[in-house]
Parts: sequence; C-alpha cells; structure tokens
Amino acid sequence: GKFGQYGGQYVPEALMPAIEELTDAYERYVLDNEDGFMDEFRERLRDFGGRPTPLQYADQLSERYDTDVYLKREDLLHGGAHKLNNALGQVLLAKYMGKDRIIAETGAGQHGTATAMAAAHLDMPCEIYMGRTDINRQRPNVFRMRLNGAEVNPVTVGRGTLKEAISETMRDWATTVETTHYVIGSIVGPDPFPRMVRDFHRVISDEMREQSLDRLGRLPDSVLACAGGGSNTMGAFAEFVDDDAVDLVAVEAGGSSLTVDEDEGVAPNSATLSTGVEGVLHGARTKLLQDSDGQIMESHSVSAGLDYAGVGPELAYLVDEGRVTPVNVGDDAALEGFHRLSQEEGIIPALETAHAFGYLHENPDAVGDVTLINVSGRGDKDLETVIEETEKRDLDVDVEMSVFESSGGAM
Amino acid sequence: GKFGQYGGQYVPEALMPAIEELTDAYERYVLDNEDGFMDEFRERLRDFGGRPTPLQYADQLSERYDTDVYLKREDLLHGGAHKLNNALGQVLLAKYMGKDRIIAETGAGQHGTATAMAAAHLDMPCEIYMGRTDINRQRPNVFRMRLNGAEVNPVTVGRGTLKEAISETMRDWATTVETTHYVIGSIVGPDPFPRMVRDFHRVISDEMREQSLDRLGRLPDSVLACAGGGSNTMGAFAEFVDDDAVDLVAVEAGGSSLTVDEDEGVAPNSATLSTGVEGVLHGARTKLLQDSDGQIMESHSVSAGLDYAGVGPELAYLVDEGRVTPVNVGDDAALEGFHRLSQEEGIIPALETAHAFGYLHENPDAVGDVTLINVSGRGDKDLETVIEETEKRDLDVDVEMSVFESSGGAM
Amino acid sequence: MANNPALAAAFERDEPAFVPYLAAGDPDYDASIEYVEALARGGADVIELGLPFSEPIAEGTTIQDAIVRALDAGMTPDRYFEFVEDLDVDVPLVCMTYYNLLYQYGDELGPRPFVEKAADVGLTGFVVPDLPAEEADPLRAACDEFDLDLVFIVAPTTRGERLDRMREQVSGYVYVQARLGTTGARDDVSDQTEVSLSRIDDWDVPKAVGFGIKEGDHAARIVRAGADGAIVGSALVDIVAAGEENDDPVADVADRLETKAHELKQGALRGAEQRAEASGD
Amino acid sequence: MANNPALAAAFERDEPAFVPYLAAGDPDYDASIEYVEALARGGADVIELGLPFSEPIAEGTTIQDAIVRALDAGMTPDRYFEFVEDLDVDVPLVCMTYYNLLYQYGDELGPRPFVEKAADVGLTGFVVPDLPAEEADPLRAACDEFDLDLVFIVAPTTRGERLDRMREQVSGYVYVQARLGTTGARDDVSDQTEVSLSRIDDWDVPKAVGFGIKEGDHAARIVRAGADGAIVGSALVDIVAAGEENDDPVADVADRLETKAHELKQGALRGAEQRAEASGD
Repeated sequence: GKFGQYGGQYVPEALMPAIEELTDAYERYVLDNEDGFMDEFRERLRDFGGRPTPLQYADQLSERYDTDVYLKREDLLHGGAHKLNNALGQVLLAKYMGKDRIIAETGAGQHGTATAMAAAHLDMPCEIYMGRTDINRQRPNVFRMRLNGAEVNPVTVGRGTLKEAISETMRDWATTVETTHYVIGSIVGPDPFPRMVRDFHRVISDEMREQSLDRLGRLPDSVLACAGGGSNTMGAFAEFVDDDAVDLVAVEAGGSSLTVDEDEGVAPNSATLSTGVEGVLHGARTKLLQDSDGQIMESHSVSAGLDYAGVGPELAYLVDEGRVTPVNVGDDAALEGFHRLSQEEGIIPALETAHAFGYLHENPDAVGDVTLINVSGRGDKDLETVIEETEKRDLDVDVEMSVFESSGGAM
Repeated sequence: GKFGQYGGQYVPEALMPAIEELTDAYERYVLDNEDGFMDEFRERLRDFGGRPTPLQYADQLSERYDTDVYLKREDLLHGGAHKLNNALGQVLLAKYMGKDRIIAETGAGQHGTATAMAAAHLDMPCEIYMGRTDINRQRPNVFRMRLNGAEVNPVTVGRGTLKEAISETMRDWATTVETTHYVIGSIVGPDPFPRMVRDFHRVISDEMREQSLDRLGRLPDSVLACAGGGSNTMGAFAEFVDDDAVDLVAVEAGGSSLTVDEDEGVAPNSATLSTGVEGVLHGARTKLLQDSDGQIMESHSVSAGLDYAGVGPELAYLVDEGRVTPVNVGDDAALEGFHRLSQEEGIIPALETAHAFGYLHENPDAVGDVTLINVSGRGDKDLETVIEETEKRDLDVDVEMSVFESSGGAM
Repeated sequence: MANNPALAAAFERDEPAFVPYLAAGDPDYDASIEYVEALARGGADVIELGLPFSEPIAEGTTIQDAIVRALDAGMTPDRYFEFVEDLDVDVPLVCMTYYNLLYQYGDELGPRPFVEKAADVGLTGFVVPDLPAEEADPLRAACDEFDLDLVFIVAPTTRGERLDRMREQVSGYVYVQARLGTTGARDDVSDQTEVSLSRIDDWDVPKAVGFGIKEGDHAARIVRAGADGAIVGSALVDIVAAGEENDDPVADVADRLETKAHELKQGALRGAEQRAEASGD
Repeated sequence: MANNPALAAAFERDEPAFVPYLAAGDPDYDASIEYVEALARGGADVIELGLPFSEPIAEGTTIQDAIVRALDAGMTPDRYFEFVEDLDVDVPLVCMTYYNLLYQYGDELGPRPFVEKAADVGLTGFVVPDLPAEEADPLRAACDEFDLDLVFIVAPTTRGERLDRMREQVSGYVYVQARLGTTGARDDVSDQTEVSLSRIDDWDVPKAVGFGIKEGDHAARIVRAGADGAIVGSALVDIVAAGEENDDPVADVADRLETKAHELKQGALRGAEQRAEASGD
C-alpha cells in the first residue's frame, strides 16, 4: 500500500482495525470481484450514473489552438462531476461489508452531494461533515445533500473548511468504526483509500483510452486534468501510466501567487505537487503545503474543490518519478478558461476543471497533436463565485450581467 | 401539418415565408437526412449531449409500489434536461439553412439555457427573450445563458412570464426573419414546429423502446411523462404511439385547484389537456386555458416549466383520440414526489418531472407491471422554490433545513 | 373585389383614403368613443378599430400597451359590439383583432357567430393579423355570407404563390406592410413600399399601406409611391398614451387626435397631387 | 521494557501513576509553565506535554481548542523545547504530538533530529496518536538511539496480530484507550477497561489507562480494574479553558489544577488500596 516512500497508514490505533477490514474488503470485492461486486458497481455506474461519458471533439478550441482537443465529459455524470464514481463505489462496498452507516467530509460540497446521492440510491443512512464557512458559501450543495436525506454536520473549529471537516470525520469514525464506513472523497487518506478511490475512478481513463483508440486509432499525445486532492487526475491518468508516450499533466491551482506567508500560515495557492514538501497528513505520507515547522498551511484557490493542502500520495510519487508533470495555473487564468469554455463550447465547467483550460490556453504548443482534457465537473455550483470574482478583475474573456440591473423593455 | 383539427399556421403574414422555408428545410434535412444532417445531429447529441441516457431500475420505488418502475434519465443530458435534444437540433438546422442568428423564448430558463449552450457549441450568435419576472426568479439560469455568450432580453409587458416572452420573440422574428431562426422550445407554435420539435425529442422514446426490449424483452405497460407544452411528453411517447398496449399518461400540473377565476383571468393550474378548450394561440390551433371570450388565462403551477396556457396540438389530438390519457397532479403532490425521489432514489428531479412521481404515488395500481417514467430534468434549478414551497406546507414527505440556522459544533 | 358597399365606397372616391387605427376602449370606454369620433372629424375615410386580445403577437410595444389599457378597463367582445353601436361616425369601421376571439365568440366554435354579430352592429370587415390565407376559409365563408370584407396583409417577404393565394382571399382592401417587423411608428418609411406595391399592381382591390407612417409627409410619400390609402396606428395611439400619462382632459386629447388626423389626411392628399403631377395626369 | 530510566522509575514505585496531560503553551507560554508545574505539585508521576499540531485528528473538541489557543499564542517546536527547559518540575515529561512535526524538524526529513533534540532537553518519550506500529520503525530507531521511550495506544478495537506488532514496538508504558472515540472527558468510564487490560495482561510494560477519566472516582475505578496508571487530559484542559474564558488570575487557575491533580492522584491511590483489599494482598 505504498507508492515509493509515499502513502502508508498514519491513523489513530482505534481506526487501524477498520483500515485492515477495509483493505481486506477492497482486495476481495474490488480487486477480485468477489460476489460480483464490480459487476454490480459497473451496472449501477451505467444506469444510475450515466456511464460511459462521451469523449467530445472540441470544435472551437481545436481551431483556436490548432491542435485536436477532446473533452472527457465527466460533467455529465449524475450529480455533475466525476465524484460519483468513487462515492457510489464506496457506499456499495460499505453495503457489501455489512456497514449500516456512511459518513463523509466535504469541502465545496461536491463529494458530499455525490455521497448523499449514492447513499440515498443504496438506502444507507448518511452524515456529511462540512465546515461552517463552507456551509454558508455553498448553500445549494447543502440543500442537495439535505434533500437526498443526508444529515449535514457543521464543523466550527478552525477556519471551518475542508481540512477541518476531514479531521472531524476521522474523529467520528474513531468512535463509530464498527458500524460505519468513512467515504473519503479523494485519493488521499490512509491506505487502501488512495488505491481504492483511484480504482473507482479508473473507469474515466479506461473509457478515454478505449474511446481514443476507437475514434482516432491512436493514443493521445497528452492528457490534462486539474489536481486538488487528485481523484479526477488519477482517474484520468491511471490507464495511461504505462503508455510512456502519453504526457500526463496535472494542473494545480496557482491561486493568486506561489509565494507563501509563513507568519500567517497561508499559502495563496494549492500547488502542492509543484511546491509542497513531503510530510504526513490525514493518514498518509505525501507532499504537503506546510511551514518549516510542519504545521499545515491554509491553502487558497478561487476554486473551492482544489483548495486542499495535501495531494494523493500516488500523484506525489508519479511526479517524483517524472511520469506526471505538475504545472499550475493562477486564479485569473482559470477564470478566463471558465469563460472561454462556456462561451466557445457551450460547456460551463467547474472552476476546478477550468484550470486545465487555463493551462491549455497558456501552453497550446506543449500538448502535442492530440490532447484529452478531463472535464471533471460542471460549473453550476460556481456561478455566484465566478460572477463575483470576474467583476473584481480585468480579464481577457469577460461577461457582464447588467441584465439584472436594466429595467428597460426589450424592443 | 395538422393533427386532426389541431395545429396549422396562425402567424402574421410576414412570418409565413420563413415558416415555408423552415418546412422545406425540415422535410429535407430532418425527414430525408439531406447532407447527412441527422447523422451529424445524432453524433453531436451523443458526444456533446451525452446520449444515450440510461433507463434505470428504481429499486426503492419499485419496492414501495410493488411494480417495476424504470426511470428514463433525461436529467443526465447536457444542461440537465431533455431540452437540449430540440435546441441542438434546431440550432444545427439553422446552420444548415444558412441563418446567422438564433432567437428563443424561455420561461423558467431551461429552454433558454439549452439554446444558449447549443448556440455556443455551434458558434451561432444567440438572443433569448425572457420575462422580467422570470429573470428575477431564475437568476442562475440567466447567469448560465450569459456565460454561454447569449444576450438575454428582458420582456416587461404583462406579467413578464413565458407567454409574453413567446409573443415578444415572435415580434423579433417578424422583423429579422430573413437572417434569423426562432428556436421554439416546445411542440407548440405553427407547423412545422410541433412536428419538428417532436422529431428532435423522438430519440427519447426511441431509446426507451429499445432499452425496454433489450432489458426486459418486452414493452412497458405504461409510459408516464409530465406535460406542460409537451415536448418531453411527446418525446417519451412518439415511438410508442403505435404500440396500442402501452398506456401513455400525460401528467399535467393541477396547481392549487382546477377551478378557474374568470374575473381575474387566472387558472390556478396548467391542466390544459384536462380542462382546456380548443382555440388559437401562438401560431396553432390547440387546447387552451382561456376565458369564455377567448382571452388567454394566466396559468399557474409551482413548477415554472409547466406554467403555460397552451399545449402541443399533437397531444391535444392524441387525447381526443383516446390514445393519450391526461391526468393531473396538484402542487402538494408534486412537491412530495420531488422529496420522495430525492430521498429514496438519490435523484433530485425537476419540479416538472416530479408531477409524474406524484401521479405514480397516488395511482400505483394504474400503471401496470412495468412502467417507464421520463425523468425530464434535474432539480438543481428548483432548490430555492422547493424549500420555500415546502416550508409553507404540511407535506407527508418533508425535509428541514435548520443546518443553516444552527451554530453549534458537530460533536 | 369587395363584399361591403360602404367599405368599397370609401376607396372609390377620387382621393387617397386615410385609414387610422385605435384600440377600442383605450384608455377607457367613454374616452375611446370621443377619440374615435375625433378621427372621423379629422378626415378618416375608414377606421380600423382594434378589439383587444391578450396575446397580440403582431403588435409593437405602442399598440400592445394600448391593448393592455383597454383590457384593464374592461373591454370584451360584447362591449366592443356595444362600442361600435355607440359610435356616432359616418365612416366604415373595420374590426382588427386576433383569430381566437373570432373563433370563441357565441355558442359554437368557429368565426360565424362573431361575423354575424359584426354585420349586425354595422362593421364592414376584418383584419386578422394571425390568420394567413391558408387558414382563412371559414372566416372567408362567413364574411361572404354576411357581406363583410376580409383584408389581408401583404408583407415585404410575401412572394410568388403566397401572393396568388392571398389574392384569391382578399376583399375590401389589401394592407401593404411597408417594412418588416411589428406595428410601430418610425421616422423612416421604407423605400420598399414602391417595390411591394409593384408586386400587386394588377390586384383589383385598393392598396392601403401601413407600418411606420407617422407624419403627413410620410403619408404623402407612400401615396406618391402608388398607395390608395395610408394606414396609421401607432402615431395616433402615442397621442392617447401621452394624454393618459399626463392625465390630460379627454377633450384636449381628442383635439390633438383630430389635428393629427387632419395632418395625415392632408399629407395623403398632397401625395396624390404630387403623383398626378409626376405622371402628368 | 523501557529505554528511559526516569520514565521507568515513575512506574516502578509501589503505587499507581497519575499521568496528566496539558498542551504546552495553552493559553500562553508563561501561564502554561505555571499550570504544568501545578500538576507536578498536585502529584503527577509523569506528564504528557502536548506539542500542538494544526490538524489534531485524534483529539476531541476540548483538546483541539487548547491546541488552537497554544498555536495562536505562538507555540512552535523550538519554543516547545525551550518550554521543557524552562519547566521546574521533577517528573518525567513525555511529548505528545503528531508525526508530521517530528518528521519535519531539523535539516533532514525524518524523526531523528527531533528525537535528538528531545533527549537533549530532557524529554523521556513520545506518544504519537497518528503513528501506528506499522509506520513506527524510524521513530523507534531514533528513540533507541537516544534512550527515549515510544508509547503506543491500545484501542478497544485492537486485537490479535495488531497487539503482537505493538508489543514489539512499545516501551515506557502502554496507553490503554478506555473507549472508542477521541479524547474527551466523559462521566462514564467504560467497563471495557478491564477487558482491554486483560488482553495485554502479560506485556512487560506498565499499563496506563486514558480517555474519559474526569474525577478521582474514575481514576480509582480504572486502577481497581488493574491499571498501573491513570491518564487525564480533557478534565484538566477544561480548567485551563474556563480560566481563560473568565479571565481568572493565573495563580487561581494553577491552584485549581493542583487541587484537581491531587484529587485524581488520591483517587488512583484509593483504587490501588481497593484492588489490594479485593485480591486479599
């Protein structure tokens, strides 16, 4: 369960038996398809989730950048993001394991809503931990979780965001571990989570690879995916890792700057793969945004879903190995990417996803003749943020919303 | 271009040439696949839209009602509703016709967002007419249209809702008809719109029929779909019309009451098929909610997308023929249907769609052994409305949102 | 071709006809009676009297607003017929409305009961903007039965076969739409008028041109271009709207309407003279 | 088994050990010095001195809040070592913290520099709640090198092979977690204690029980159940938190801590007597 020196199981002893039980279940059900687990998983992903998702040729972007750009449409998955692959897999696994309660953490609310949906679908009681700050700024996602029947537990400690919510969910799990499964939302946490979450998301690159071969008769020159914790990233990369000729580019949130304020404990970015230092957080050894003492930094990105101080240990390993190239894109370029995809292709992407398009725009010559971009989620959740953040800036691509102010007639 | 006595072309003379041009294009491109139009349409529906959409077995509802319930997941289509089938078809057709501008009306904003997406995808300038009242209560959809690069033109006349927006769009078209195509959003309007919009949505029942035969080895006993203008309805029914053994049930919005206030010109429902009288509106002869003088009523439904005083002429005809059964479901039952599907199946449906589940709940014995329900759209757009309307009522299924008020910690 | 002698007579005089439009009941019943009568005094040869429909898809904002005012003040088809009977004018009245109101009137669906009643109160014909020639057979039959005329609108986009179909159906006069779009006063009157008129040169009905005529000079110009009549709506409705907005006395507004009507009628006459000079008659 | 003689000595006396916990630097450096010294005066045999980490995943809200206070007041690993040096106490101190702080300290990654420094300032061992036996080899090696002990936590869920692995790694004492969950004072002390103790009966390290011990009677009960020591954290941190909230003088809070420590120590002693009586010693 390690990726080079990364990974491992750095958790309180009380959780270790659950981790061992989970490892056993992962190996039997996921790796060995015991009791037809993977068959049921794939069937539900198809019928409930809407898989396979298309690989779409992007007419306008291809013309603009003079390279063939294909979009992997994970935004079309039920719930609006790739997150369901993992949530559905883990809730189903919990059911196979005989657990009768689900808990999960959520930051922007995407993993929480996916988990709540999966839990409702599979008739499992579900509680979601979410920072108080995040609850207040992500109301629609809180509504969705509640509508799906999940309890939402506010976490008030610290800044009240994702990393506090993860810690809090681990605390719940330490108390209830015998009956409860903790659905971690990314390829982070103690082994077997990083492997298991990757395997549930592997279907993304599995389809991409097959669609690429079917459609183009060849593999792409590069695959681009945004990277926060890294679940959509590893999902999009997993099946290409052995294809050495395919460049794998992880686009991190450069935020407002790559420099760090040690005194305040704030990194105005979440470029963990590019700038992070090896350490231990939330159960795994991986690259982290931390100060020189080892205290974890408050990360920042305009995109809440990338806003995490850690990253999946497998990605940290693949970066060290030179297999994955970490790059980063700032808030402004991400917002421009958001507007460009919305206006030119008719797809409103998640702000997370938009980072990948920001990179493409800045480096159109670096992606080869054929590039596949993982559109990890849709941007409906980001509308208010985007409008607010766009108004603050002087962007190359822009849109004004004066229709609300105007009161004149149409003719 | 008529359905019995329904249909026809009741439009200003200035538009008639455009209608004739469109009829010609419809026959050549859509019916005869000239220049491979339908091939391109289907390919784009697949890659951009995400077709086919799944037919999903509903575990919980099937158990509850002791009948096999299958969900046609149009909510997974790009944009979150079936609307894209038609919008993409018409924008593509406009392109084949050499038009260089798209206009459309929208009520709740679903058709407007679908059209804006399709227009961005196909690189066509696009303007959407939307009532001032609707603009203010459907802000997220307005944002989405603007983000996709569409102009949104507020319509201030009258109550500022859908029917005024349709009239206004027709006025624009009367001025710009030579260069502009009007993308009507439902199976309404002058011929060939009702036929053409149905044919773009026909893919829904085409897939349903095939999925039903593949999966079950048989046709369903009944197909349920909500009906406002009727586009998702006819889309879900079209391929089953000749299968006499399949019951086709159109579920209309019963609103708060089926009785009508003649003095105020208000029908507190949109049950046009159940209670409407034949007349002429927006280019077609069909059933209408109107007073005894022939003035059009203000319809009402908790679901903005069903809130229309007319209905597609083909549905009016099929109801008169006894082929389609019109039923209606009030606001309360629709809200309960919304909560039930959200909590039990992990699918948050559009409020329009929820009416079909309200009907199923009230008449579980009427749908036979196998029933297919068209989940015409997702409910993200309806969150605020549902919460507001739920708080006002004492429903059987409910959910409370106190997480926002509470300020205590999680432990 | 004409069914109704009174309407025919209005175009048979040796001068261009001035055809004003107002919505009946705008802004209220009594004022509207005064305003329509003022148009007659100002020189109207035919009056297009609008019966307000809740969804006037062919109208621009000016007339749309007038319709809303009239509906809010309680105008209905039955009140409209009373209105026609109450009017003290000596010019033929043409009913301008939408098909659904004709279709719903009376005990049976279809236009016949409405047409019968219209004939009864002395209306002379119809303009129905949402009823193209293709759908007009039932209304045509009823009009023929009761000696009323059915006017059609020829648009700049109307060509070929459509013209033939309309020519078969039209009676009383043909309404030539001067430009694309909905009704509404504009400063320019399109050069399209001459072209449009040339397409229907050989029709045996008078040609009245409308859309965008706002001043006497506009009327002169379209008559010089060959029109037999000038139809003016929005420019007059604007006067009613302004009066309503400023709470002006009804009599003052009526005076303004009469003056405007006079200006337009004189413009039309001037146009006829210019045409005669130009053609050397 | 023990590396550190001072820590070993604390458990070798013929009485149960009282092992209190406080977060170093809570609510600030100077007050915290007073508070820790008060615990020693109150009868502490060993003190678990927390080095605050920003993500304390094993702590309940009480200690979590203490950690936030200490961090806000500027506690860092270097200040922590100063703190240890500044303390005037005569009981062995065990550092309780999270692995990342050990891992990052000094010029090279890995726990060795931290352990070296810890030995230098006189710490006697470590409790690292997020470091299970499986991942502990590097820290174990450094501890052995510098004669410090490495305490592990045995949870109610720890069984079979996991116990064996831990038994190989543990030194100084074993921290027996009395119930599932995170740290935090509770009114009940689980009956699980006896069961848990029986599982590690034959281990050759002292068994200290923690989680939920709040009063002298709780301490008595767990000692009666066979514990060699009673670990108390949240009940003491609560006193610090209350003092901070009410702005009480540091000396008053220190007095309360000393009193509470005394109560707990006496409870432990009472438990030992009761156990002796029950076994007929």
